Amino acid sequence: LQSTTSTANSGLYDYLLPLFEKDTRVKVNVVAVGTGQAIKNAQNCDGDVLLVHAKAAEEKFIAEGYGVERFDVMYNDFIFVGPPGDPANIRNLRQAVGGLKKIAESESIFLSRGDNSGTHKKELSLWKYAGLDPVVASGTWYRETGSGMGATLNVAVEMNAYAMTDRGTWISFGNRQDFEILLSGDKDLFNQYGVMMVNPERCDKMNMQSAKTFIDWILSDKGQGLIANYQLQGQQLFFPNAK
Amino acid sequence: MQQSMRCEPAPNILLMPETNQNSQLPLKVSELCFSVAQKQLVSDFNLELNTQGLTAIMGPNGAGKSLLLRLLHGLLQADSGGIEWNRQSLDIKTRQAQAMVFQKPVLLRRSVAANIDFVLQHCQTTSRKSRREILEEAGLYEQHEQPARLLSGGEQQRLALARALATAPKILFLDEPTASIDPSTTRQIEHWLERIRESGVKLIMVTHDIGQARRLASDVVFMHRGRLLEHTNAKVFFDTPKSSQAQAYLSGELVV
Amino acid sequence: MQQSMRCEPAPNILLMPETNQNSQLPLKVSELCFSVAQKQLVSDFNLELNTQGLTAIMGPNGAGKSLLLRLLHGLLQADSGGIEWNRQSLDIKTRQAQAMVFQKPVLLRRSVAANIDFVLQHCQTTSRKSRREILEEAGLYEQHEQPARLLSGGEQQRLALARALATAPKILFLDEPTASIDPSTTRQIEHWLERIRESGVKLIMVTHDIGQARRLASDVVFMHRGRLLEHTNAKVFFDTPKSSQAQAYLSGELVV
Amino acid sequence: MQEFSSSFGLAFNLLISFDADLLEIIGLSLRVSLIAVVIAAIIGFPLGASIAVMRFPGRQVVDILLNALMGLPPVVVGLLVYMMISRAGPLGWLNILYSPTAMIIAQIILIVPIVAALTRQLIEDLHREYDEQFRSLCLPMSRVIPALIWDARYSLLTVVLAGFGRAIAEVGAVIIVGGNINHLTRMMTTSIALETSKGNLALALALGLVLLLLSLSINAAVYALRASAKHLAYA
Amino acid sequence: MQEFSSSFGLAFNLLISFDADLLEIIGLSLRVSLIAVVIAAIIGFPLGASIAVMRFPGRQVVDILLNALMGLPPVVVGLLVYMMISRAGPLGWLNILYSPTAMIIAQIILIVPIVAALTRQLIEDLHREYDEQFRSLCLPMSRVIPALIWDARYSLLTVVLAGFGRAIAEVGAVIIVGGNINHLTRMMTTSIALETSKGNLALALALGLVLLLLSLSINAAVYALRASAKHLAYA
Ligand SMILES: Nc1ncnc2c1ncn2[C@@H]1O[C@H](COP(=O)(O)OP(=O)(O)OP(=O)(O)O)[C@@H](O)[C@H]1O
Ligand SMILES: Nc1ncnc2c1ncn2[C@@H]1O[C@H](COP(=O)(O)OP(=O)(O)OP(=O)(O)O)[C@@H](O)[C@H]1O
Ligand SMILES: [Mg+2]
Ligand SMILES: [Mg+2]
Repeated sequence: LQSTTSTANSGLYDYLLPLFEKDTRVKVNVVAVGTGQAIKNAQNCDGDVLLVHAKAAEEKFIAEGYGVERFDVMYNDFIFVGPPGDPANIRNLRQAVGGLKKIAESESIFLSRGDNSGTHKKELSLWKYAGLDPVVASGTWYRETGSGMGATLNVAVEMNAYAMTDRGTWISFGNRQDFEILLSGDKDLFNQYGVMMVNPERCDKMNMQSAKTFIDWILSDKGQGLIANYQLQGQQLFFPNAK
Repeated sequence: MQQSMRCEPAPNILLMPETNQNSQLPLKVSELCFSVAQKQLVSDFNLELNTQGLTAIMGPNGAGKSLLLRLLHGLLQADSGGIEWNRQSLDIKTRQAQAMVFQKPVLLRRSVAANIDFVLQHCQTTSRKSRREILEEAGLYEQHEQPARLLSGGEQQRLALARALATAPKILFLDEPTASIDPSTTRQIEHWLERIRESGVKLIMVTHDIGQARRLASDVVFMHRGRLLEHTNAKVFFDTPKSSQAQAYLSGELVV
Repeated sequence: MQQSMRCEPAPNILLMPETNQNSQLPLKVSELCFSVAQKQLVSDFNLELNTQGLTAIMGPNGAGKSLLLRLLHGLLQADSGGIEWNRQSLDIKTRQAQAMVFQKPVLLRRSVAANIDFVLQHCQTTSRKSRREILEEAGLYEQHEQPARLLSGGEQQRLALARALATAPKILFLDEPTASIDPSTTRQIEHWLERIRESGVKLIMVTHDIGQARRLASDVVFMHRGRLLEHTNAKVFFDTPKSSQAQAYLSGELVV
Repeated sequence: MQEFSSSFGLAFNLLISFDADLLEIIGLSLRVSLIAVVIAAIIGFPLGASIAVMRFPGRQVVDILLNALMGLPPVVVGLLVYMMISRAGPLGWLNILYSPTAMIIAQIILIVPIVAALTRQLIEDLHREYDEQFRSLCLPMSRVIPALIWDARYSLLTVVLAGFGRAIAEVGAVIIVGGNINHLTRMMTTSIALETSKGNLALALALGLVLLLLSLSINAAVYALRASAKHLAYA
Repeated sequence: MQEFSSSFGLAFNLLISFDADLLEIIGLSLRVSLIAVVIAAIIGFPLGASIAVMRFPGRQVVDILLNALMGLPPVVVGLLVYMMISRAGPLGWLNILYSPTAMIIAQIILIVPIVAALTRQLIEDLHREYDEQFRSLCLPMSRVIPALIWDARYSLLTVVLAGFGRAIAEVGAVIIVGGNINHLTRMMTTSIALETSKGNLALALALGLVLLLLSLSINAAVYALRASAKHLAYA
């Protein structure tokens, strides 16, 4: 299973997979890397199932024949975190785009992952939506860490800076210090995870049977129910939405 | 250098008392030059050796004696000039019939015994002498387990000599082999060398010990500042040296 | 070892022709033992030196002469027994007044000149002799830019000797200092040593050269297998050696 | 700073708890690094010694290349190995991606230049002394090289330890070819990286301390071995 | 495998395009690694030489520790430095986190043990020869140690190059304390890691090739320097 780091770091797999393995006697190995790398690895047939969150890239993956069929699995949402002092004053905003504008205006430090991950792509699309191009400010107030979510959050906390993260990572993140969720709930911040099997016609050595089993299981009522049940620190991390 | 050397069996001294023709001779050196960093260290050296027996190379410190040995043995590459052993250029086959005892013994970081084993292994025909015999002859059997580099100065020289002999060479270069050896062992080594010489091995020895050269040498090459000054019969050299430098050298005066 | 050494100015030979009392003497060695890995290399050694002049240490290879020098100089730690220089134990101050020329010269991987500079720098009072004078005396000025370790064997020994003298010691240990030096330079060095001796420096020299010992030594220590066999006046030793081993050694016979 | 002190406590707890997962991770780390370093020494010693000893055209270039390869970035090695053994790669049929074997291969590639370059230096220094004696004996290279390696053996131990240090601490290459899969290819370093990315800094540091303890014990063992062997026939 | 071949082309294009961003990244990589390695040599040479030369109780322990520290995991070093200089840390007031300075410090900590341990080995081998002569001259340590370092200087170059190799290839520590922030602390290795995580394997490999070329030229420069100096007074 080629997966994004955010789902792996949230502990979801540690919770789900033992149950899955008990049900089906299929053993799952998780390789957790950035979304881009995960897709690349899957293109090289180095995985049977892909579970990521970058809808456009996923659809491209299917369209180019690397994968078979994409299913929505679950979602959660992105949030903006920042220092309690909230220098750009985004705390009471409802709209992500508005928050970004304020951050840009006040030139408050904003940390971007800058690694073409699902989260990063989402962030860029929001900037675009806001009509801003933060990349020109790269290295000044707009800082691209080129790292995973956790590392980026570590930097943000240290720099007293804003960052956008998925809620799952934030809840399970161990180094939050005094940071708070400052902006959330906008429908623009919706974070959809998709699952798909790599194309068995391209990858002759793949375990098609196991891959099918896994996808069926996670989309089944049981799998979806378990996702809904997964909680960390009393909060639900992912919301199943398989159709 | 890839092919391994086969040593001839050690010349059995008792069975070969007569001088037999050495297949490596004559040695012919013509117009040999060697320099390092513009400094001419060996110049226009001409030499012909076809005598059996021991040739002594003498001359003051820094005359180029050690360099000459290393050139003759093929360890250094001359700038110009030729070296021929029995009309053959210095190729691997010629060199395999030679051995050299260096001025500073180079001992492996191993036990005394392992230093001997190292050359014995290399000789594919089983040499007639065993490691034990060799070490006993050199008076080092008692110390065979000791690290070779912790031997005393004289013991190290003896080991180096014994090791060179174990390869049963036809030509043996000796660079001041008894410099730090005590008088009685020196005598003993001289007797060894005489026997080896009689078995047909050609000896080319550098020494500063005039008495030793008198006792052993059949001819003397006298060098000075990288040049050959004299090459004559030993008796002639010691009784009537021609060059003033050789006269000074022999009388213990300062050679300029 | 942290404190730096101050060398006394080199004794000016011309101004001090008379023998003056050496402040480091007498040397008293009592019941000295030294062993490595259960092997007794120096045993029950008792020695008293209060003579000025040159003491020769003689004995066959492996007798323990070099070990003895290193023990006296404080480079090795004895297992038991005592060494006292002028009733002082071997402390840093005593050692600073000593120098040693090793059997194998240890030269720095630098030029000849830099090897001399290295010890000159170390002496804080400007020694009366400059680097150039020292090298000229050793006959090495011509080669002062050459890497020291590419000198010929005899040149290396000369450099090591010159370097030791540059520290202007009161006690000078010499371990076969002329072993690979040509006859005339040997003579020259012997004259040096005589002059140094006359300026009040105590010389303790190991040599296998009986003629040299006869010429220079005022007393002789004869060792055999780590033990002191004789310590007498030089003339007495060479004319009427008592122990059979010394007799054999001097006559060039095999010493067992 | 409280992470700092708490990680010591954590490390201690980790160690005394004998956690099965931790032991598994430690075991894999040791196994992979030790195998890699042994193979790297088997390749690197003769390679380095050969370059030190042989005179051939282009030797200088090889020498420079070898030194430069000490700066081979682990991620690049990881990528190269990945491309070779990925199912799409030429060696895909071996089916070793995301296995300890793949990690060992990546580490070998990473360590061989280090071992070889340092060996070259040590052997070259020794060979300066032995060269003429060996040439005088007309020894073939097949005897010169083992003899030099043997005589430099105690010094070469430090070279091996440098290689081992690199291997045991390495994360960039093994995470790409190993995938950091729990219970399969998770090593100490990849765990540390994982915990760091989760923000569990104290735990990450604690794991680091455990790892350091591990290489400390390996080094102590090697040192004891060397000390007990050294006074035999060596100077 | 098409990545493999395309990355050569890419590397070439990168090089001839003289891309400003790339030059910036290369410059930072070189600056950080060279400064780190110079400082590490200034610390590591005397440190390693002292341990080689001095006899003090506990020397063996120091020796083992030094060898073990060659296996210091970069991530751990990164974390340690991070905790020290983070706002909450004792050195937080320095305000150097996520700056090149922080990366240099992390690399120094990483390289000093390597330089010192290898120096110890080389100097110990040399000192075996010089020891008695130096003791005979009653030299203080303050002269013995520089003399040994000077006489071993050509061999020590390889040690420095090993340290440089480690520094230039290192990613784990610098990404933690530097943050891989574009135009601020992005280096070659962190870019490679980034492109890898983006799945741009060919580009990552191309950057790796450029990095290798970089260390190749540094090594060639050092080699030329050494060759030109070596025939002066050395044997
Ligand atoms: N590689 C070198 N570079 C420069 N000079 C050298 C080199 N090798 C030797 N020499 C010089 O060449 C001269 C001759 O050296 P060689 O070792 O042949 O002397 P030698 O006759 O053997 O003297 P000795 O009796 O002292 O052993 C010496 O002056 C020495 O300094
Ligand atoms: N570290 C050591 N371990 C074991 N044996 C040693 C050690 N050092 C010296 N020996 C032995 O002690 C004996 C005396 O050595 P030493 O060097 O004092 O001899 P020497 O009298 O100077 O002989 P030479 O005239 O050959 O120089 C020798 O047999 C030598 O092998
Ligand atoms: Mg010579
Ligand atoms: Mg001796």
